[in-house]
Amino acid sequence: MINKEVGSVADAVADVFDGATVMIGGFGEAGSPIELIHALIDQGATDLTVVNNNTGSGEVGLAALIKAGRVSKMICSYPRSTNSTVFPDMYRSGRTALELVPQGTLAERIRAGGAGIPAFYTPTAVGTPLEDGLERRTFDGRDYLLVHGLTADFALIRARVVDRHGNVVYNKTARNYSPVMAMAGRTTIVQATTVVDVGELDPEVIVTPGIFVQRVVEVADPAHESELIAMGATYP
Amino acid sequence: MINKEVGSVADAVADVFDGATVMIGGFGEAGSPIELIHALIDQGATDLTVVNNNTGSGEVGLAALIKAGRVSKMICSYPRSTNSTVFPDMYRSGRTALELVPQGTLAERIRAGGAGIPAFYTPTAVGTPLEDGLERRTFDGRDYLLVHGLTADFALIRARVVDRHGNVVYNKTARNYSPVMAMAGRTTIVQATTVVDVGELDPEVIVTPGIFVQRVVEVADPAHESELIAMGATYP
Amino acid sequence: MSDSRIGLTRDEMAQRCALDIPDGAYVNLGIGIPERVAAFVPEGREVIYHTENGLLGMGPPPEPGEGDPELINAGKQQVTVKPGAAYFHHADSFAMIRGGHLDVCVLGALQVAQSGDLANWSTGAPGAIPAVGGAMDLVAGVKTVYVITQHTTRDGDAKLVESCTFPLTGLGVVDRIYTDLAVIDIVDAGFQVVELSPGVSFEYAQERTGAELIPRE
Amino acid sequence: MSDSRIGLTRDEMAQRCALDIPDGAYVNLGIGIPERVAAFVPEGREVIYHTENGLLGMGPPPEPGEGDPELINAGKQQVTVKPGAAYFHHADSFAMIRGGHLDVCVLGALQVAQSGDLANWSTGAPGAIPAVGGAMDLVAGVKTVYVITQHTTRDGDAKLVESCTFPLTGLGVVDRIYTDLAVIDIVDAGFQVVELSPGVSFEYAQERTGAELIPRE
Repeated sequence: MINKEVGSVADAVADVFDGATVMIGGFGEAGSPIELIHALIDQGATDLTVVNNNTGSGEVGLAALIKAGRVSKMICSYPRSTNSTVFPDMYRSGRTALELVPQGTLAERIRAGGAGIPAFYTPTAVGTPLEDGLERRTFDGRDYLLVHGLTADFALIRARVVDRHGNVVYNKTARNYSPVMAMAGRTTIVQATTVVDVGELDPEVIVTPGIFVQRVVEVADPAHESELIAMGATYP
Repeated sequence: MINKEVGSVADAVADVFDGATVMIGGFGEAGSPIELIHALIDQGATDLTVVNNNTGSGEVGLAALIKAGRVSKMICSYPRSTNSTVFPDMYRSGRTALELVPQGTLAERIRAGGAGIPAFYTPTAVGTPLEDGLERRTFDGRDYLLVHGLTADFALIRARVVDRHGNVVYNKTARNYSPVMAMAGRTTIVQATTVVDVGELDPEVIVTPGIFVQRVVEVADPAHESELIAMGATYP
Repeated sequence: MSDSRIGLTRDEMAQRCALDIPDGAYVNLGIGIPERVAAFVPEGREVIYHTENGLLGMGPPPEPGEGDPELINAGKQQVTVKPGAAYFHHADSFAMIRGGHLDVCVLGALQVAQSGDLANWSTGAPGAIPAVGGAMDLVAGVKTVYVITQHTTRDGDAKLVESCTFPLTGLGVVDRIYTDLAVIDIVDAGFQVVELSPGVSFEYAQERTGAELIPRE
Repeated sequence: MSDSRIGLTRDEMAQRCALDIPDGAYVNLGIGIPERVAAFVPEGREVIYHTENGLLGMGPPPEPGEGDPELINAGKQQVTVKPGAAYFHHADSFAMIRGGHLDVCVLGALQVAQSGDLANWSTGAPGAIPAVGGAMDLVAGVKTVYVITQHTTRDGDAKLVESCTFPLTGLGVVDRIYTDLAVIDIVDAGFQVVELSPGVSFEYAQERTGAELIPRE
């Protein structure tokens, strides 16, 4: 019987290794798998390359992971947010590097990685500083840039419901990057408010089929980043 | 008020022009928009380039469109099927050309076209006759081929339910190419068993958002190709 | 300079822009003044709002206490959904943008060049944390790109210029600019004045523009 | 030649292949003998079947009269779904294939070369309608590619050859071959015999193979 459920967030991230590339779902706090990130802080892996739209807020979740010195490189589109103070310090002091990618290019590079596409052309960023180092090519009279697919050793995802085969449904705009990160992660780990038996989800409404998911863990009452920050929480 | 519903399949395809590229959803009979295709036969547009996985069966639907001499070129992955006799004759007599594309490359080229990606690299077909004319390039020690996005002037789609904004849900494996063709069609036309009011579909379960759909038409009791063929039907 | 008493207010600029949003359009509004456009779309027009983080059919902010932290817009503010809304993932969201499916986007600007080049993501200041978000994708993909901006900076420097000195967001991408002083189209010859705000003379606008303005005929 | 009384039957070949399908695997089965593999997966193993046209969790054919013409497999035959199934569109389906997410596919063959090259989509006969389907995608993307085939053609010609004469499906893609006469791995040195079918000698298999077989140690 296929059962991808593990007993705890600690078990779920136990094998994340130093130097790993980790995609973390979420756009701001929506879809951010905070409990998995905190488990990763506890677990201790370091020298991580992290892919996320942002760099976290306050001193919980992704920001806490960066503050703990575990992230040697961020690949993201918008590292500057309200309440984002950790990353700027780490970036300016040279402890965390930054690869800045336009948001749509980032999402598509992740999908391409998951779909076995090593590279594709995009019109985004032609003629801008983010063209630097990229190959430009003309198709039908318009210029495009060659960008590469992104994959990751691990993807950490937060969802509303998952079954034990790993079939996932999300909540509203918390979906964002998670479906493509699930595709691009060699080991994709989903924390969900509810883990249900196989067969309880309608096959028509599953957003991420279980083939893209290796581990699921129930976090019945997940924290929201903004609420933690409002309470002045830090992690650990 | 946005209302994309038109009164009839004839109205829906009225402006298809000679020489147009038309994507037609469906894999075999599952998802084949037979009533829209028959309306297109009645409408008379000719010299069409048609994109579909197959070439139709019997002498109804896509096969009937080909038999009527309207299709100057097929872009497909599997033009040979049981009951597929029309296309072989048209192909051998030189009246319908063929661009043969591996199935996954075809689906991805259509998605790329809809997503504004002019070209991408794929490992599929390296070293085979279908590499002919394509550029080969090595990434990380593996060879890939450059293929181009596909768009269409029209996309014809069959669905289970659509609302008047054009939000679509499909039925089972009748989904197949339709979501990506809806993206790639400049004018995407959906026939659905039921057209519902805006707000009746759950935003979480919509497969094709209405932005990709320009016209919807209700066909309450659509035919199934295999049943028409079993009855010996032909069109017109 | 003391321009504060002539020209449009921020809301009036948004209101003027809203007049040009067609009925039935799929629209993406940037953070700041562009967001205000939604409040001014004329009665009788239905517009569907897209937000990059995976929603079509975005509605106004929720009533206090009724929001969902997992229902937000690209500015990470809580929003609501209208009937007919749909959720989708980030790659599909930018497929809509890059694939030319959105009719209009409205963005802010640091500088706009007479060629339509836009700079709106970075001043290039040393030590600043670069952050681009979806701006480059929007200008590369959306059919019509509108910019709403003050005509000059707070220091009185022109924001409509011959060529941008700030890092670019896109090349030749802007279609129309709404400022406190004027509505200006980008045409082959440069900045074409479409209309001047009440009380603003051509010369007044020209003095505050870093390139030649083309007068109305 | 009259090989009909020694070697495995078609079902026995499928049964032998099924022994190598691991528990929990995501598997795509080609049309023909490969489809039969599903019937023989050992008790206690759960396998999830993928079909290219947008379904994971494919089950057996429906009872007569209970099928849905819109629930079919890649061979366009009506199927059922098992608990845990999911539908998705064609581009996502081939993202699974191309992206290396499927563990095993089982395909038929016209020829397999000792390098692992596969020819299974066209004899290249003049006038034939070329049709490729998803075969090239499967061999390019699936982690492990198994082939089930008769060891020779009906005319007695070798199908396991030094190099394919038919148009290729993929270069160096096959991992293991199940024939009526033997199970053979593709290794760097060529065709490595893993096991011979009951009553089949190494020499007997070698005579019917178009390249050198490497004996078991």
